[in-house]
Amino acid sequence: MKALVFIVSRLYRDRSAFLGALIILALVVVALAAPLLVSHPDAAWAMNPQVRLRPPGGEFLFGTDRMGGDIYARVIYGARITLTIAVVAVGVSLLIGVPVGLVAGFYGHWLGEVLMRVSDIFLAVPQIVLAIAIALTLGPSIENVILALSLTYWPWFTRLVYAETQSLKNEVFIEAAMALGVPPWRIIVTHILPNVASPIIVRTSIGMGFTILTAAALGFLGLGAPPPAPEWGRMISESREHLPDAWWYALAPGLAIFLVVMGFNLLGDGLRDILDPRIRRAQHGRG
Amino acid sequence: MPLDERHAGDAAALLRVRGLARHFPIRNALGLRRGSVKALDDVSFDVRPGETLGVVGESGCGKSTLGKTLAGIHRPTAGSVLFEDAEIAPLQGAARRVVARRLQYVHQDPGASLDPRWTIRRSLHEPLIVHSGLSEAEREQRVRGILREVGLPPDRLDSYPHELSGGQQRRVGLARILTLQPRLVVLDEPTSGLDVSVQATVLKLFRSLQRQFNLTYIFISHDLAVVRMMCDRVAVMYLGRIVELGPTDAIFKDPRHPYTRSLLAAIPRIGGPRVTDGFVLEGEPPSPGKLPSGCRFRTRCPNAAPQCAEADPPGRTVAEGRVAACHFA
Amino acid sequence: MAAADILAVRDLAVAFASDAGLAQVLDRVNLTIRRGEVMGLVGESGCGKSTLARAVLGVLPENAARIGGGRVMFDGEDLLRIGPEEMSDRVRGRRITFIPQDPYGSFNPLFSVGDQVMEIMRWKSKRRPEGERGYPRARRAADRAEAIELLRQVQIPEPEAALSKLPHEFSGGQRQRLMIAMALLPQPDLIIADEPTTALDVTIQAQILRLLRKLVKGRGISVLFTTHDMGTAHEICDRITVLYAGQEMETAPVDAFFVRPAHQYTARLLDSLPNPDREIREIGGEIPRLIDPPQGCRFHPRCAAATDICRSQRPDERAVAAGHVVRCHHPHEGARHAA
Amino acid sequence: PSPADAKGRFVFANESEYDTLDPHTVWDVGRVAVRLNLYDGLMRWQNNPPVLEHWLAESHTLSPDGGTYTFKLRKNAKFHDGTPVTAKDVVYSMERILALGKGAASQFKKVIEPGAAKALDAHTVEFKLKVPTQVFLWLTTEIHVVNSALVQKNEKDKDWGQAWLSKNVAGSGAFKLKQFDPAIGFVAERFPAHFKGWGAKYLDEIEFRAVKEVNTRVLGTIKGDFHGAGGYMTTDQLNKMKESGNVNILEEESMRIMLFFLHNQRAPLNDVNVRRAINYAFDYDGFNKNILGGLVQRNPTPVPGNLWGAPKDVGYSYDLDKAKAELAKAAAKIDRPLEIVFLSGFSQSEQAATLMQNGLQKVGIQSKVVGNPWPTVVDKVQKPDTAPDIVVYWISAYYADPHNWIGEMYHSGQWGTFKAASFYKNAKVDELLDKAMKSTVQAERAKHYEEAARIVTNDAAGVWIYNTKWYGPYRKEVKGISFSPIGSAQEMRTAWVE
Amino acid sequence: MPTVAGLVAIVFVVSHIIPSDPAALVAGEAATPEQIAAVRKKLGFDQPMHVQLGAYFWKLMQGDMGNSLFTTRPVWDDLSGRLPATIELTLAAMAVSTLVGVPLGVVAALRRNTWLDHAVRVITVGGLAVASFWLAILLQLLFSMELGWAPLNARLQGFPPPAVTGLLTIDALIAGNLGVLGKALAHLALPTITLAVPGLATLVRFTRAGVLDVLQSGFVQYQRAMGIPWRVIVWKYVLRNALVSTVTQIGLLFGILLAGAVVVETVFDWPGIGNYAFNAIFSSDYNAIVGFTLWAGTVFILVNLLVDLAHSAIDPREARS
Ligand SMILES: Nc1ncnc2c1ncn2[C@@H]1O[C@H](COP(=O)(O)OP(=O)(O)OP(=O)(O)O)[C@@H](O)[C@H]1O
Ligand SMILES: Nc1ncnc2c1ncn2[C@@H]1O[C@H](COP(=O)(O)OP(=O)(O)OP(=O)(O)O)[C@@H](O)[C@H]1O
Ligand SMILES: [Mg+2]
Ligand SMILES: [Mg+2]
Repeated sequence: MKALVFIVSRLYRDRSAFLGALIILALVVVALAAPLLVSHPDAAWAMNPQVRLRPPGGEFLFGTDRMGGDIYARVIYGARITLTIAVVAVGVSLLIGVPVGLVAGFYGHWLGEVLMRVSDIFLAVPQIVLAIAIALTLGPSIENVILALSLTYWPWFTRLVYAETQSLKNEVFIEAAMALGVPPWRIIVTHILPNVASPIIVRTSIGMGFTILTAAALGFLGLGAPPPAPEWGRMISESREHLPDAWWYALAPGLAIFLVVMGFNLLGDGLRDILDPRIRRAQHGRG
Repeated sequence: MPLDERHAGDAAALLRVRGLARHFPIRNALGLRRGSVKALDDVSFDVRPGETLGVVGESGCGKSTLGKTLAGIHRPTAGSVLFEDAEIAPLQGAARRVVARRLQYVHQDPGASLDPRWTIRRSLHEPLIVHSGLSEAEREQRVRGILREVGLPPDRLDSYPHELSGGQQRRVGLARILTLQPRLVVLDEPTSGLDVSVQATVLKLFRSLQRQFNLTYIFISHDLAVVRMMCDRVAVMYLGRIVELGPTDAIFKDPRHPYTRSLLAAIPRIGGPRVTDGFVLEGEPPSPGKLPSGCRFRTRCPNAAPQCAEADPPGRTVAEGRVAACHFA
Repeated sequence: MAAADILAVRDLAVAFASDAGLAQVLDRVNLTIRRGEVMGLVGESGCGKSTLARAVLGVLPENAARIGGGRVMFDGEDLLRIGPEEMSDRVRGRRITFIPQDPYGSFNPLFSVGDQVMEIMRWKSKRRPEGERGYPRARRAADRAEAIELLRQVQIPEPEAALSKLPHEFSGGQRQRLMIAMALLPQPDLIIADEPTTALDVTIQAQILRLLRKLVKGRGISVLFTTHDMGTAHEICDRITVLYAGQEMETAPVDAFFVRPAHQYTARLLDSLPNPDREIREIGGEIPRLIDPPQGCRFHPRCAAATDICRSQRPDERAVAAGHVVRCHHPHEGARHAA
Repeated sequence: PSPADAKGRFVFANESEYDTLDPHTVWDVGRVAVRLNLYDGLMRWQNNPPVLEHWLAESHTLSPDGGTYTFKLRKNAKFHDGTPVTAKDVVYSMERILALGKGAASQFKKVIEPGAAKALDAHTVEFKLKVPTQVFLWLTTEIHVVNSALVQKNEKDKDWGQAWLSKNVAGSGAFKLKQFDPAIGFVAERFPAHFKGWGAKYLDEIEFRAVKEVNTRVLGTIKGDFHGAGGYMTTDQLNKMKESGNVNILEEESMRIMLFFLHNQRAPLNDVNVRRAINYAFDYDGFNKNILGGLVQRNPTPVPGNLWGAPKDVGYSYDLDKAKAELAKAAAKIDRPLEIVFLSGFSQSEQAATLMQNGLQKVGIQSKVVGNPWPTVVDKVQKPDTAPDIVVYWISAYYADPHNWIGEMYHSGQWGTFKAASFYKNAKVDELLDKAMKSTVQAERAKHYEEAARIVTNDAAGVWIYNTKWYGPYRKEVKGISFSPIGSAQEMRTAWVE
Repeated sequence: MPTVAGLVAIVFVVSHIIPSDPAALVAGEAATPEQIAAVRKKLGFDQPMHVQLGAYFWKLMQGDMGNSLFTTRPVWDDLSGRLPATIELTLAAMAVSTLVGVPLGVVAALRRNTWLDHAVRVITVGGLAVASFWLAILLQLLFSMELGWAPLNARLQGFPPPAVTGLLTIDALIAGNLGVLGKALAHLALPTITLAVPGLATLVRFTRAGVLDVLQSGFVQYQRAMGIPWRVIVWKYVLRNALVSTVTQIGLLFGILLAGAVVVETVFDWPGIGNYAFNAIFSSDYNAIVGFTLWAGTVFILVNLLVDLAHSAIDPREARS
């Protein structure tokens, strides 16, 4: 609790991190309140070929798409998809990556070696390439995008947690706990995990942004949520055929991606400054 | 016939260390083993109940390695450690952790041994949770008692380590270990980095706690003045070896090993003439990864003779209760 | 400032701004160094030794430090009135050089020792004409020869080869010798040495202290030597000033300092040194916070002899013997007897 | 200076890559320029409506039992290296097609076996078919004759010269290869000795380039980087080119129909009322007129409207009430979301699928849209178990006979190919289609096909959307373009630049 | 190398469970099920996965990556033919990121908390947040469609100068063909910018942080205390130290760029291996997918070896140990 108050108050002081937090808050609000923000519940899915490719203004705030769908409504509902993908994919990555990193980093024997080798393999190839392969293997759907992103993102957490755990392992207070006879699992859970929490939180925030970008790229390449899902990346991809005349087509979804990713990055940066143990340690000094 | 130190010893010893060694592998860029650092090499000594055994030596000579190996943080490469008449060197895992209760290691900066994210209370409860079946209330009572002993007000229980001063952190660190009521405590450079005035306070605390809890100390330090004041006996280490061991007074008055002599000569003596105007030990210790042949000290030794390059002198009893590892001691 | 003094710090006040407020790190500090003497500046951690040293060098952190007044008279000139460019060009490294505390971190690990030594010679050599930009070959050769000679004097084995080595190929003691050589190369009037032996072992420390003392004495260079180790101060200094919480307490010749301390604080400090012949004596209490320091004499909350005047008024300088000055309302008994 | 500036040089921006030059391993529109310009077949489709003309063959005869075709070759045809085109080259080419098993081979294999082609003399070839069928004659357009001596010289490990022919040409076509890069395209120069001879005006050099991005093709054609551009274009894009004043848009009836295949064997789509309901639920005008801007022609039956054999006055229109009425009549219950598959990467197919979903939604049928790449679709539609409920794509003109469409799509003997993804089975239709194939009289055949098409349409075996109109943007200075639905006007022999 | 082998194994397995049938593709559009089955047998697709994998490794060791099922040519040829395009694009992007990013990072660190620093920060935060495909479209809209300054996409219209290095710009220079050089550069411009933006942002951040870090270090303090001119300290000493971590970052950057290439090459229709990989994936072209991954992995590892070399050029400690 104390930590939370601390974070919030520090965030408030860091203008750009605060902006990031606001953007993300806005995203969450938009996602939750989507039905309240559009004229009727089906607005994001309705198709009226008669009014296709209308420029912004009047009835359609952001214009209409190639099927006559309301881009405004679609962008609003797209927030739900984006948020779901980001939260679930990063969440699953956390659930895989953190324990693996903890175990590999703390025990460090052959099991750790093997686990790290496996994650190295995942890191050796660009995430999007593997994600494309997996998404394609499983077929395009939101669930599969999430799965593809989770399967390819967890090594990032593993790497991070592994490195942090390894250096924490040499910290005096961990050594001291070992010397006190505290069992390893207890050390991992009560000492190491809370102490790697900060970098994990930072990574999570940045990872959200990164995941949203990758998910959008998959959508753009036609591997994301199938139509007519109002997925931002897909909307941008659709727009390409209609450029330059329908210049507005890609504008709103692109800006949405940009803002949201920026929000997560700003927040992540801010949290890094606030939570980074090095910075904190320097602030508190030796005594 | 010289007495073989390996098999003799004090029958009443609390801790009996024989031929203890700890080597660290040196790896090259590919992670392949290239050699090893003999941080601790064939070390033998006894610790009697209730005494304070000082361990001195230059940086990197293996003092901390000795302490950590005894405390089970490092696994010994070779040798035996009898603690309370039980062999603990080969123990591992849970069996070793049981011993931890009675044989504790205090890091150079006990403040650093506190998890920065935990309140003092939580840190103090932890060893009791692990080692005792006490209820929360009983633990709290024990913790408060100990806290009083180390001279900290109980309102500090809800603080975080960074909210305490260095001296206070050390007190908490000690309190944490004392909750387990250990017999033997290894104090690794317990005053380094402290100002003299704080150092005095801390040393005083060690003394009173020793009396109070009937503790036995292994007191590691590079500060000879402190060792002289605190310890009953002193072991002088050089490059992983104990080169001289004996009662403090005897060693300080009449050092037998040339290294001990040089070391003592280098300590400034306040109020007297400048020691540096007199004798100064030349050169620097070689790397523990590349030990010289024969006696390890011969590269800097003022008395080095050809035989020193050939044979590594074993520890010999040179006087009542005194051992030195020098051909000429 | 007497002609015999190379440096005279007068009423120097420095504060540091931090999140918690303004820390009064130096409170109207006075310090004098005579030509050719080694002046020790001792005191506990955080009392402001490094701050004072940095203030003299003019390298206080620009964003945090505020100079609240006073003068730093160096050879008749107030260094606080000299602009940063000129200070860097004309004074620092030329007339006042520096030996850092940490010989490991003070070398750039990526450049050879020779590069770093010659960088100093390039800009700070006595042979360099005012404002010269390039580095003519002739001067370089002469400078190099001089550097090698000095390395030999600080007992670096094979000095020529040493120049092409990287810092990490030297031991800590050797690096500190190199630092000493680098401080001597520009033939300065004053060397500021900030705890130059704390990172070293006793035997190495003894070597370094002896070497440093020999070299500066031979050249008549003054040294401001900060340390928190009384033994070290005893070894190297001619005179000692003790600092407590940003106030200087006492200045005395080295023998008088250890034998007849006049200030309550000095006496208590020396008492707390480990001594096998008697019980441990502590000072009691804690060092005050500098953000909200005690009024008057900053030592008064821990001083047994403190009276009301100590709580309200900072004592003036009071000479108890020749060259022995104390700032205490109730100087120590022993000192008074001796005086 | 733009590459198109040179007189007598024609640059075409193709939508897909020329990743191979081998005429026997592909059978598609994307790489048709290679086959039509660098190679010659025994026969060739010309004009619109397409007519099968003799090409390397001078004439042909069919044995009375309809099982043996004998082709007489022209004597004046020469390969690019000057050697004459002979019967053994034809035999080699036939064997090669069958051996490689790619491109049109799957069709050939249904009618002819390896070793069935014989050179009777230097200029006479005989093909003995497995079964008497006319399909073979239509397929002879794909027997692109390669210079057998040259290819054999470049064979490696008995690969029929595959590696070599993918990058080189051993043909007799009107143009001779000059330069080729699989990632870029090819350049070919006029082959003066081509057997067809040349008119007064002709092109000296042709360049076919892969320019995948439609906007680049549009802008490049306007600017004059290209003389012509391929691929589907929207009304906006066509208009823009027209408005530039530099480009003519040629307009032709084509024979590529788009349809939804409904899985006739799987519940609830095995219920004719459900299938009819689906037919009523698609907004044909919205799609054809609004989304495609009227660039296509409504085609309500499984035969292209501009081909003989297509019935008139049948088919469905967008009518949600009728759809609901049909659903009410249906015996089957729709208790699961239907799967609508489109071809990923093809936005028209995607839009059709979403519009279908939208319509179904309105009549209360739940569905989900899934994109699959073409190979996946081909794989899935082979078996009734894996075939999707609904899938949308095109059936192009591989040859201009109703058999290409209704014959291969709705005869139950055709199950297992991508054209028969509906798994439709109707004994009457099978019988009619068989009769049509046996007959050689077009009027009679037309009657059978019409009747079959009526039944299939009435059974709502699929949802037929449109027949493509072909729009060819060409620079105004380009003349003499000749169009055939099979080949999309990429045969450049008759064209010139003014 | 074990990493590459593991990588190949993973991708091999993943790509081989794609539920579409490449045999169908190979057999042709109108193939019968029997024909497809025959093709499947011929290509070994009927074997268990580990047998296929073993066979693949066996052939790989003989330098054979198999044939692309789609283009029918050896995957090796396909990839090596397209690699120069990717290399040219990635190198260009890397050059832009480095040449712009590093100085920008240094300046931002030196002018910390000034308007310049803030401006740079906005650029970097934005650069990391923008989706490359969207940026590509914006650039195309503005520079190609609106202003007509740069071509919309592709590597070059028409045929390239005779290949020496395979890098069009260099080849054009060698051939002395300035016209082609100009065109090649024009085509290169937009994809390069698109690809460079995130890398540039990353480099700026790292350089800035690195320089700030080094400025704190003891040797900078020491040199300042010794009165060495500030410009000498910064541009000679600090920069080199900051570059040590930046160089690692440049190595990692290559991975980012390679990943970006899949998308950017697709958007700009750049005939490189990223584009090839994308098409291969869409046509379930196993050998091509695995081949690409192998190449990408190997190139990535090679680049990191190069980075290590660069490291020892900057950091002499490495060279001597
Ligand atoms: N975990 C380890 N891995 C490898 N080498 C080690 C390890 N711990 C210590 N060493 C090496 O063993 C030798 C002895 O180290 P140790 O820490 O015991 O010395 P020390 O006497 O405590 O020195 P100090 O006074 O500096 O604390 C040193 O050379 C050190 O580098
Ligand atoms: N850059 C800074 N910003 C804020 N406070 C500072 C800064 N530098 C030093 N201080 C504070 O000024 C006080 C004096 O510091 P200084 O480094 O001068 O002490 P010192 O006597 O050299 O101590 P030590 O023996 O630990 O080196 C300390 O309380 C320290 O926290
Ligand atoms: Mg130690
Ligand atoms: Mg200091």
